[in-house]
Amino acid sequence: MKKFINKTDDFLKESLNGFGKAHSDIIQVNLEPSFVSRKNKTKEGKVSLISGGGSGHEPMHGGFVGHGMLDAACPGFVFSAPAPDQMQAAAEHVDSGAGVLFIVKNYSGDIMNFQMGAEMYSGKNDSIVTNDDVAVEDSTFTTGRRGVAATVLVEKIVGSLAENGGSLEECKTLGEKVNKNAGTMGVAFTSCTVPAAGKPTFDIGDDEMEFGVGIHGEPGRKREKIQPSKTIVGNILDAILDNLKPEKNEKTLLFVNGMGGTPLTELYLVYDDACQILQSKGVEITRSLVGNYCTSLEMQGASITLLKCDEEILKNWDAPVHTAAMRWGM
Amino acid sequence: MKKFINKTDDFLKESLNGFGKAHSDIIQVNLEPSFVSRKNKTKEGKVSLISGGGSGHEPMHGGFVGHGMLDAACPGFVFSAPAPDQMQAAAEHVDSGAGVLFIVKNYSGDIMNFQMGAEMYSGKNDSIVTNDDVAVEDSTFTTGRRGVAATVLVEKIVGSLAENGGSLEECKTLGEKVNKNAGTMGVAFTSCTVPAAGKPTFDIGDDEMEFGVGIHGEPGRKREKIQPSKTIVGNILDAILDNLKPEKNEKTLLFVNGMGGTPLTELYLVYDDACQILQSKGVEITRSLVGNYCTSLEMQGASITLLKCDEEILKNWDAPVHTAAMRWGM
Amino acid sequence: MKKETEFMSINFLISQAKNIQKVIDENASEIEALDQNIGDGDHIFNIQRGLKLVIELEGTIKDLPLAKALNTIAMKVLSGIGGSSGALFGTFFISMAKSPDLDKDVNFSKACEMIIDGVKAMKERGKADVGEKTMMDVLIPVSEKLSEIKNNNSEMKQGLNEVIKIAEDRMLSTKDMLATKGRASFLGERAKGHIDPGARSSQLIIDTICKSVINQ
Amino acid sequence: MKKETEFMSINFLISQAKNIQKVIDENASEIEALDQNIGDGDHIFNIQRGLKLVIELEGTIKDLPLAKALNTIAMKVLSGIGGSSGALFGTFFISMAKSPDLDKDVNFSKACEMIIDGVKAMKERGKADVGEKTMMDVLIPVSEKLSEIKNNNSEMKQGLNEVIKIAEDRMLSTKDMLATKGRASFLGERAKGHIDPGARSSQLIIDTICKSVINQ
Ligand SMILES: Nc1ncnc2c1ncn2[C@@H]1O[C@H](COP(=O)(O)OP(=O)(O)O)[C@@H](O)[C@H]1O
Ligand SMILES: Nc1ncnc2c1ncn2[C@@H]1O[C@H](COP(=O)(O)OP(=O)(O)O)[C@@H](O)[C@H]1O
Ligand SMILES: [Mg+2]
Ligand SMILES: [Mg+2]
Ligand SMILES: [Mg+2]
Ligand SMILES: [Mg+2]
Repeated sequence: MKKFINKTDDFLKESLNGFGKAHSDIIQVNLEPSFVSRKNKTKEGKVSLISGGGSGHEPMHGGFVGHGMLDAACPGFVFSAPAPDQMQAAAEHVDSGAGVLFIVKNYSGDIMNFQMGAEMYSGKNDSIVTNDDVAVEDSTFTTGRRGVAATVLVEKIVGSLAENGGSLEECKTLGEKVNKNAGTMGVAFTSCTVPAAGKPTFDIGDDEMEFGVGIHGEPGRKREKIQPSKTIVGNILDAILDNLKPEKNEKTLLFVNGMGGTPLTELYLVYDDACQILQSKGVEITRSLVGNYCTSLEMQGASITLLKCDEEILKNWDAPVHTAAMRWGM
Repeated sequence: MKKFINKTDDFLKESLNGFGKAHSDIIQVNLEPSFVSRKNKTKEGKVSLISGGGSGHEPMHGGFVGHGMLDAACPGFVFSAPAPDQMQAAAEHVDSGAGVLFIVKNYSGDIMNFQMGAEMYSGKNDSIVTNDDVAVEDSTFTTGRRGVAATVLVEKIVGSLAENGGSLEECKTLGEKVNKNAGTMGVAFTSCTVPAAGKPTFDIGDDEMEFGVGIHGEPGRKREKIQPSKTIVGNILDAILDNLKPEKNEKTLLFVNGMGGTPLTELYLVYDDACQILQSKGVEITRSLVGNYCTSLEMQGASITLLKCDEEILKNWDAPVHTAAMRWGM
Repeated sequence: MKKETEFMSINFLISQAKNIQKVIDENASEIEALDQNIGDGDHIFNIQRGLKLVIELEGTIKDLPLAKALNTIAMKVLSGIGGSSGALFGTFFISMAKSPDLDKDVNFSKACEMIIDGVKAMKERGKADVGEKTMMDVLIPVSEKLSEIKNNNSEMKQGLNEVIKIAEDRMLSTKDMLATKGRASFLGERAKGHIDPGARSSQLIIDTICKSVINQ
Repeated sequence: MKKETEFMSINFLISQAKNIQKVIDENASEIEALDQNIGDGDHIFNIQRGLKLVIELEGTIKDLPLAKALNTIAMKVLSGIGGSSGALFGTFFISMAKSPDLDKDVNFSKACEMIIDGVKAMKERGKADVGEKTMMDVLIPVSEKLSEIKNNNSEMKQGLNEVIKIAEDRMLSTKDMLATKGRASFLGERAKGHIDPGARSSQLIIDTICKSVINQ
């Protein structure tokens, strides 16, 4: 394993410390229990948004704490959901009285730990669960689909509504709408290496890719021979469109997300392929996001998220945001 | 080779097209000859800044075109300096009469091609050459040091001065000051793979790193066994401080730059190590930048840049910027 | 042979944790591989971290009343592990700590009751039943067996041998299941042919405790 | 044997480019490795791209006057290659295209003059002299030899054989040099022991042209 690391056990703590120092103008880092929160206290009457999850997906979620997005983020160990006391402490720290909305990715560890955190927190709170990964069959009898890159969009869009005075209920409703309007699928070319493991999570041939991969290096739909970008992108978009069924000329946001180890040039090439395919199918792209936002450590690969946008979504997407990883308008 | 790619020959063109589409609100892409320029014409009286270099270092330079930074960027083939006609065409396209400042990284291919471009361009122009890589011995008899990550800082800081009406001469003077005040050194854990080559540029053992690596996968100072982050960071900083010799409590900007394939968590851990070491040596860190800005395709590794800052530098660093890869204050 | 009253003493708990740690470490690479096959690979680290944290509590809890000690363990497991296992094992210990009459001696029957209630709490937390390819495939049948032993006042040693057998069978039975809960559920058919990591670690834990009780 | 007047005809140039392409392709992996050892690995692609572009010009330039044709080649090389080689070889052809009296026949002596001037222009552009571990280590001695052949009116065939020998010796001599120009200069002592990629490709180009002229 080759990483910038001193001791495996200190990896997260040291990284969080560095994150805190590099962005001390907008956030602060609490350790034991660990959470990242805004530097400034949440203003009275503003609903607090708290997300979190296993580490290894940076900049998600700590990089999204700040004006117009999250109030706090709870990082677990690498790929392990955070513990309830983190959520409880974060909620107690940020809640200004208007209540807390937890944004949770649909993994059973996350669900259970956030549930317990919410039970332990005495203030008003509610949760939304993202589950945008169309690689996975949905079903009410199973855990259902995974929550992946669309979580970034949910956090941005609901973050804006909360900043502008939306109530806990309104924030939840909007978050669920964004989640329902979004579909994501990813592909991996290489594995990631969990620091504690010291070796790659999975083996993959020099000419293979994992189609429909999760963001923890979990296996996806199938193992395939690598294909030209346009074929990969076409297959991903087929799965997403099948699922979202956008209307003719419906406005969308196209989000090409890097898994961490793929260069920007390739992500933009994927974006180009996706634009061409979507345009040929009469889907209108009105907003874009390209970059590494919801990663799997150093994994090479990418996911594509398509979000159907109405005016409310667009307005909140465009609103100013100031976090470590996403910033515009201020 | 595993990349999102359709045909090797079309790689750059398609990626540039995607880049143009994803950021059509602020930039436009010209092909044949290829350059990225701001969407809006440079305002009269404003000096135009043009940079460029081989592709493979994204977001540098195309990602830095926009308000408060570059007016145009000329991307060459992967790791090959752009051709003079690109610089000529870009200059003709953006120059509003106040002249053009070319920002060139010190590589003989870049120097020669920019020189020829400048000769071919009939308008007023001048150049600055960045050479911040302290891994390489400086000497007037040789090509000297490489221009690497500090180029990002030069482009941001001079970009602000140009935006605020600085003359060609003033911009050049500031750019040279920033370059002189900056030192960089990098380390690589893995090689990068040039698309046309289809295989890694160099072999490196599972427990080795290339210390003082260049941004094209060129060999560095030495091949070493991998070490704890703090040791690596300490060695890099020794080389930089040796060179920059900051005064006690001199203000600095600390820039931890990823080579492309290293996760943010590790870059922040490096930032933390660097902060601790610098503080113990009485160096004051007043600004920070952490992320993938001057990359080598998918190479795993990082570089550290330290920039000594006076008021002029700080003021121009803080000024608003709106590009694809760097944005604040607007 | 163990004195009835020594079940669930703090000494008992810590020494079991140490036994378990040894067994888990011996089987670490297998457990790691299982979660890499159908999950995200962290299960072994979660379990190892949890055991280490509990064992480190020895000094802190050794003189506490049992309820307090169990609660301290619960909070440590809950806050120190994370992931599905942290929530589930944390829930187990919270339930144990809440058991009535912990100031009285805990005999075998009471110990069974505590475990049965703990597993019930886990089932409620995770909403997974038998057949969903999780650790519950081991824990629920084991809990049912304990309840049978307790109700029938069966001979403890023989009962525990049957528990060992059930745990192993049920652990193996997860191999050919489709998963509907937990990370493996995202895999569909591809989960088949792999034992569930949580089922394996739970079975090892049960195996270790039972054998140690039997041999004392 | 080649007619004196056919040097630098457009036919001659294109057919040489085709010969060179063949030889470069045959030695591609060696050249690639050389630039990977002490540079950034793109030299082979730069050279191959340049040759392809020049050969593709055949139809466009075949009926043009020589000066115009050379200028077209120069612009293509300059704009289509990039990197150090693009600037240097582009400079070479720009110089060639500017040579006086290109509307008259180009005999061997005139061809030598054009090459000598071209190399001089490259030297000015790159500011590298002999001994700095670049292609100039091959090109400058070759140009000096051509100048000697031309001034002494030496027998062409023998002269070209000497050129071939010089190019090879000088290419090999870059192996043990420290580099002071170009990317390899960043390596210090580590550049030693590796032949310069530009020196190797230049030597192959010279070798191919000389042999083809000798054998015609
Ligand atoms: N809803 C659930 N109910 C019961 N057990 C579960 C549930 N979800 C997951 N598990 C168990 O947890 C194990 C994985 O634990 P672990 O790897 O520590 O957490 P995570 O799945 O969050 O990475 C699975 O093998 C399975 O046995
Ligand atoms: N200043 C210079 N003068 C002459 N030749 C040079 C100079 N710099 C580099 N070269 C030659 O260029 C070759 C490398 O060319 P190439 O790989 O195409 O470009 P780059 O170095 O820009 O990647 C070197 O091997 C060397 O022979
Ligand atoms: Mg996990
Ligand atoms: Mg090059
Ligand atoms: Mg797991
Ligand atoms: Mg090169």
